[in-house]
Amino acid sequence: MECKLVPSVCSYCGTGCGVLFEVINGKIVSTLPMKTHPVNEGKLCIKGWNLHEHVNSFMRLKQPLVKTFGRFIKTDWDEAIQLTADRFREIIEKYGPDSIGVLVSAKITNEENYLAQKFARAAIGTNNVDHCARL
Amino acid sequence: MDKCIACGTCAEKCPKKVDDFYNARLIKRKAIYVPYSQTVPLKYAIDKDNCIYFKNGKCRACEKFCEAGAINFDDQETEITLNVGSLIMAPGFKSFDPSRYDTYSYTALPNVVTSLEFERILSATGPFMGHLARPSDEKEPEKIAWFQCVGSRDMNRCDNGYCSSVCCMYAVKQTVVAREHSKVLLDCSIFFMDMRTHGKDFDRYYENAKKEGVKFIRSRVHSVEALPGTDDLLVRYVDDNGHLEKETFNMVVLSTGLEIDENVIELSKRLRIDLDQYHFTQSDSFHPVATSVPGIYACGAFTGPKDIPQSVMEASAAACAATERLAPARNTETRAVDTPQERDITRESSRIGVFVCNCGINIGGVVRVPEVAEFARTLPNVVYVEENLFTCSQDTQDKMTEVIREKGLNRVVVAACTPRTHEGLFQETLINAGLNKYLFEMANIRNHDSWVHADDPDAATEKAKDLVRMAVAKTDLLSPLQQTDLSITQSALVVGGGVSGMTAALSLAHQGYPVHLIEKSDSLGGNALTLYRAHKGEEVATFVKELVNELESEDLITIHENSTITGVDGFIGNFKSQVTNGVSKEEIAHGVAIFATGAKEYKPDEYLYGKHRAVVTHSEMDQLFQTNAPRLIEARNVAFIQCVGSRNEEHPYCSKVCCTHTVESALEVKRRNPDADIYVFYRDMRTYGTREDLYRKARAEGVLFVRYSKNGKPVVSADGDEVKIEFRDPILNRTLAVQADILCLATAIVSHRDHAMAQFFKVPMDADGWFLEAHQKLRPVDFANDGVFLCGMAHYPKPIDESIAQAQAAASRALTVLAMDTIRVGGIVCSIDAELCSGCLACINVCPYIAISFNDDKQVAEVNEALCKGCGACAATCPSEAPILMGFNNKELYAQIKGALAA
Amino acid sequence: MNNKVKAWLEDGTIDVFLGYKEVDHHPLPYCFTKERLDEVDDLLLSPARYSLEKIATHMTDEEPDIKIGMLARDCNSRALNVLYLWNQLNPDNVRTVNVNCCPSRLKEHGDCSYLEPETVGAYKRRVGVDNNLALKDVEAYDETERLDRWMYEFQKCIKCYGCRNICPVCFCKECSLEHDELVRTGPLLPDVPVFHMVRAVHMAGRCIDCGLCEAACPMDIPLRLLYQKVNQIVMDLFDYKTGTSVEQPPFSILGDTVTLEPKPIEPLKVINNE
Amino acid sequence: MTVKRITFLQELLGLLGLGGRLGLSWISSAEAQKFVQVVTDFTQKIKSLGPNPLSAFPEKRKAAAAGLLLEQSSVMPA
Repeated sequence: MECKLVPSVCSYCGTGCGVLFEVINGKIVSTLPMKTHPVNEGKLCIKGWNLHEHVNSFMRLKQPLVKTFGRFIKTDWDEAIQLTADRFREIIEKYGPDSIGVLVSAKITNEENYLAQKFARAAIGTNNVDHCARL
Repeated sequence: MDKCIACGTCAEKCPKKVDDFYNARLIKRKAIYVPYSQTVPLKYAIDKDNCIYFKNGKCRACEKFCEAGAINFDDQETEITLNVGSLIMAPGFKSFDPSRYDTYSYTALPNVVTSLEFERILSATGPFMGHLARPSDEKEPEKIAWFQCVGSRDMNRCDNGYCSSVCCMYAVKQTVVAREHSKVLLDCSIFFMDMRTHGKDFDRYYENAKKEGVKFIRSRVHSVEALPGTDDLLVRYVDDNGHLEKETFNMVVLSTGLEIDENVIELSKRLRIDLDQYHFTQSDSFHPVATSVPGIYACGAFTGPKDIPQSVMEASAAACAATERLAPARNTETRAVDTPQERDITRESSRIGVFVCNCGINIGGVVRVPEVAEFARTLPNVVYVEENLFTCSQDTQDKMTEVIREKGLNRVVVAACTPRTHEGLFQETLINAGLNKYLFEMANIRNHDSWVHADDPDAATEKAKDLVRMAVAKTDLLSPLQQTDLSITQSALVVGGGVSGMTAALSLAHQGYPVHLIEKSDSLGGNALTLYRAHKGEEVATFVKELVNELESEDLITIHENSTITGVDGFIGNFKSQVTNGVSKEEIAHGVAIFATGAKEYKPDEYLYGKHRAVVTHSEMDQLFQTNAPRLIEARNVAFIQCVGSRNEEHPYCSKVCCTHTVESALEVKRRNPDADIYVFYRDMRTYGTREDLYRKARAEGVLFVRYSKNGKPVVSADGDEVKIEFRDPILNRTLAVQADILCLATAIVSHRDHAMAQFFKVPMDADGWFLEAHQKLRPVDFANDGVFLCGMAHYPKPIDESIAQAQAAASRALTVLAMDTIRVGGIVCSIDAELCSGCLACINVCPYIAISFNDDKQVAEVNEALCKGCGACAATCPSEAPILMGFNNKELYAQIKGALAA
Repeated sequence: MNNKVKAWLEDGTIDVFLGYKEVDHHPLPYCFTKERLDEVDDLLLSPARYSLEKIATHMTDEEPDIKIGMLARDCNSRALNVLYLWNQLNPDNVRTVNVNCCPSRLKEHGDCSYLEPETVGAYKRRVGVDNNLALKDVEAYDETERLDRWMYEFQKCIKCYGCRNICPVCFCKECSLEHDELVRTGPLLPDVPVFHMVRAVHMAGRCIDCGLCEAACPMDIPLRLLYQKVNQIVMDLFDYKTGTSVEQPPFSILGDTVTLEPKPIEPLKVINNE
Repeated sequence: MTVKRITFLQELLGLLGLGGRLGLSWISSAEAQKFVQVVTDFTQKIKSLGPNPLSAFPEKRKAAAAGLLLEQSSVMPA
C-alpha cells in the first residue's frame, strides 16, 4: 500500500487554490482543499473539488489524433506536429498570421502559458492570444 | 348479482326503513341492503319480508335507479346438492338474551345494553360512527358499568353452567377502547366474580387496565333501576365486605355469554351429532375437532365457548382433520387456466391506453368524465382513451382485451375506483391480452374524488385530471416485472416430540408428506408423560402410548431422538437444517418447519418446596395418582395453592392450566379418599368453558376455596410431617390456619427460552419467552417468517386438547405450503443495485422480513425474492437509493409527484 | 507517541499509520510506513484538521484487509465509530493514537476551538444566520424570519459539493444529491432548499459535528447549525447520540422489536412551531 | 419507525420556518369520518399558512441581486 498526499495548485483558474491530491497505489483518488494554503484556506469550488476526475477520465486524450475523412485516427507525435506545422504555414500564407488565434488553458503551467504566447507572437506572428481563465 | 357493483344507489333510493339487526337494532337500514360492510361478495340484496314491492306489488324504485341493471325481482331460492368427503360445522354462537334477568331491566331501560350492542356503539361503522354515545339521548356517557357472567356460570336463571371464556377479556377491552373513544376520562367499573384473563398477554392487559384506573369490583350485582328524572341508572350491589352499596351510572353493559342457537341444535339432531348438556359438541380431549359422527368435524364456539385466536386455530385444525382422509384425492379436480403468451414490450416505446369509468353515476354524476377523457388524450404517450359506463363489467373487459391487441397498447391506466377491489380484475384482463400484469395503474377517481367532492363538480373534475396525470406519469415508466417459480421441498421438520409435535407430525404424514421429527430427549411424549388425566377424565398415558405407537409405525415419519438443531439455512419451501445427535451430523432438507418445543413446569423456591416432603407440584401430584401412593389415602388434609410463580413480577401471565388441574386433582383426591378435607387457596378461579362444571362439582363435594390476594399470600411452615398454612380469610377477615399432609403447588408453566432456535429460524420471542405468532388473533399458528409454524406450549401454556387443536392447525397451515409444487416469487419485490450499494447494512436492519442478507465477498446487500414482501422499508432507508422497489421505484414515484404538482 | 507508532509498524500491528508531517511548510496528512520508519520522528499533531478516516476508507477500498493506525482527535474517533457502525471500516483493523485536541472547550461534545467560526459581517448578521449563534438562538427567530434567514444562506450555495466531499461519514458510492430527479443537474442556485434538506436528512445518525463541512464551505453557510439540529432531533426521537452511541444505527427497526403487529403509536411531543 | 421519521422531518422543516406543512396520520379504511376530519383540518391548516413561501424565492433572489432584499425581507435592517 502506497498512499501519498501530494500538494499542488489548482489548474482551473488564476486564483491559485492550494489542493492536495490523495494518491493511493499510484492513482489519484480524490482532491482535498489545502487547509493551510493562504489563498483558499481550506475551501474549493466545484471544479477544484473534481480536479482528479480529468486525470482519470476515460475521455482523456493520451495520444494525438488526426481527423481524416471525418474520423479521428490515432497517430504519433512527429506526424501530428509536422501536420500541424504544415497546415499553419498554409493558412498563414493564404490568409495572413492574424487569421490564427491562440487560446491557452488553465490546465497547463504558467511557464507553458508563457511559451504559448511567445509561440503566438514570435512563431506565428499574431496578437490574438487569450486564456480560458482570464479573470 | 354479477351486475351489481355495490354503488349503493338502490339503498339510497329505497323508501322502506327497517331495523338494522346487525347494528343491534340501534339504527335503521333500508329494505335493500348489504348486511354489513365486510360482506363477501359486496352485493346488495332485497329483504323480501320488508320490501314494499313484494308486499304491495308497487314501488320498484331500486330498479328504476340502478344504472347497472342489476335488480332482479324474479330471483328464486335454489337448492344445491354438493358431494363432499367430509363436513365442517362452524355455526358459531348466539349472544345470550338477557331479557329474562328482570333485575337488570334490559328490556325496560334503553341505556342497559348487551356487550354486543356496545361493540356496535364503539364501531366506526356502527350506529354512532364510532362516537361513544348512549342510546337514550345519544349523549356521551361519563360513567359506565359492566356486569360479568350474564348468562354464564349461572344455573339459577338460565341453564348455562359453563363459563363463556371470553367475556372477562372483552369487557376489559371494551373499557380500554371506550376510554380511548371518550372525550372525558371515562369512569369504568367492571362487576365480576373471577377475572378470567387466561389468554396470551391477557393478564398483562388486565393489569394495565387496572393501572389505568378501570375499577374492578368483585361482586354480583343485585339490581338496576332507573334514576327518576334522568336516563341514568342506579345499581345496587353487595361489596366484598358484605355492605349493600348504591352507585349511579350513565350506562350499563351486560357482558352476555355465548350460547348455541336452537337452529344449530336442530341441525345437529338431523346430522345425528351428539351434543352435551349445554349443546356443545361431544368430543374427547384428544380429538378436539371431531364430532360423534365420523367425517363431520366442528370448530369455533360450537365445540365450546372460545375466543378468536382459539377459534381460528380450531378452524385450521378442523380443515386438517377433515382433509386427512381425503388426501389421496388432492388435486384430482383441479383445472388449469390457459393464458396467452406474454408480449415482449422492452423494445417498444410507451403506448398508454386510458380507460375512464363513469361507474354508473357514481363518478359520472359528479366528475365530468368526457372532459377528463379529453384531457387524458393530451398527456404524453397516451395513444388511446375510452370512456366507459362500467369499466369493470365483463363486456368492457372483453373489449379492453381487444383494444389492447388492436391498438398495440403496452401500458394501461384505468381511472375508476380502488385497486383494493379491482386491480386483480384488470390485471387479469392485461394477462388475457398478452401484457405483463404489472404494466397497469389505477387512478381512484371515485373513492378519492367523486365521493368526497360530490358537492363540487368543478373541483372534482380538476382533481380527476390530476389523478389521471399522476397515474399516466407513473405508468409511462413502468416496466414488466417477472415472477419465477421456485420448487418446494415437500417435507416438513417438526421440532419437539411432545403431544403437539407428534400430533402435527402424524397429521402431515396422514396427508401424505414425509416428516422429520426432532426430539432432544431419548423418548417421545414430553410433558404429557407426567400427566394423569385430561380434564374430561381421559387417561393421558394410554393416549400418549397409542400416539407413539402410531408414530413409530408410520413410514413417512423419521424420528430423530437425542437430537438438536445446530443451524438452519434457507427460506420457505427450501430450508436446510443441520441436525446432530451427538454422534453424527445430518443435513435435512425441508419445505416447512413446525415449532412444538413445549414448555416446562416451574420449580418454585417458596412455600417450602424442595424442603418439606409434604410439598409437591402438580406433576409430582399426578405421579402420586399414577402410582396410587398410600399418602393419598392416608391424608387427612390436602391443600392446593394457586398461582405459584404465575401472575407475579417474574411471570406476569396466567399459566392457564393450573386452576383446572387443581380442581381435577381435588376431585380425584376426594374420589380416592372421601374423608379428606381439601383446601384450595386461589386468586381467581379460572376454570373457563365447561371446566366450570368441575369447579362447581368440587364445591358441591365440599372442597373449600379460599381466596387470597397478591399481597396476602398464605404462609407455609413445617410442622412435623405436616405443613401449617396460615391465611387470611377474606369473609371473616381473620387469620386462620390449616394443617396439610399434602400441599400441592399449582406452579407456573415457563418457557425453555430457546434463543438459539429462535435465531435459527428468525422468529421472535416475547418478553415471557413465548414464541410470537404473526398475528395474535388472525394468524395464531403462523410466524411472520413464512414457512415456519408454531403449536403447543411453545406458544403459550395450554391444556392438552388445545395443544392438539393447535398442532393440527399448524399442520394445516404447513399443508398450504407443502401442497404446492412451487412457490411464486418476485413481482413487487425489492432488488438492490450492487453498483450503488455501499454496504452500510442499514437496509438489513430495517427489513422486517429478514429478506436482505449481506454478501461478504461482494460487500453488498442482496434481497431474497422469496422472503421480500415489497414493503419498501429498505428503499426508504437507503441514502444511496440502491434498493429498487419494483413497480414503485423512485423514478416512478418522483414522476407521480411531479405529475401531482404539474397543475 | 512516536515510539509507539514505530513499535506498531515494526511488529506488524499496523501496516500504515496516518498522521501529519510538514511538507513544503504546510502540515499535511501523511502516511507513514514500515519501510520509511525514521520518518515517524517527523510525526506531528497538525493544527489543521483533515479527515484521516476518510483517507483510511479510500485505502480499504483498495486493500480491504489493510491494518491502519491513525492519529485520532475526538472528532476523528466519533467519525470512526460511525464508520464502524455503517460497516465502512472494520474496527479490528484500526488502531488509534488518541490525541487531546487542546485547547478544547467541550471536547466531549465536539465543540472544540477549531469550531469557532470567524466573526461574521454586519450584513450577514442582519439577514442571514450567524455561524456563531447557538442553536436555540436560531430557533428563537419567528417563522418568517427563520425562513428568510435560512433561504438567504441556502441561496448563496454555489453547489460545490464541498460539504459532502469533505464529510468523513459520507461514503455512498453514488450520492442522492447527484440524482437528477432530486436535485436537478445544471441550475445554480441548486433547488433551494431541497439540496440542503436532502443532505440534512441523510446526516441523521451520521453527522458527528466535526464542523469540516462548514469550514470547507466557500459561502459560509452555517451548516453546522443545521446538522446540530439534525443531531438534536435524532437524540430526542431515537435516543441516539451519533458518534458516541456505538450500538445500532438509529434508523433500524431493531430498537423496537421486529414484529409485524401494529403497535400503538406513542404520542410524540408536539412540534414547537405548530 | 415512520412516526419517528416523519417527526424528524417535521422538526427539521420547523427549523427552516416551514413547520406545520407536513402531517402524518393513521386512518383505517373503516374510519371514513376520521379521514374526512384529518384531511379537512390539514387543508384548513395549509390554507391558513398561505401559499408555498418557497415559490416566492426566485423573485426574492432577483431582488437581492438588485440590492433590494433588505426591503423585501421581513428582517428589517438593524
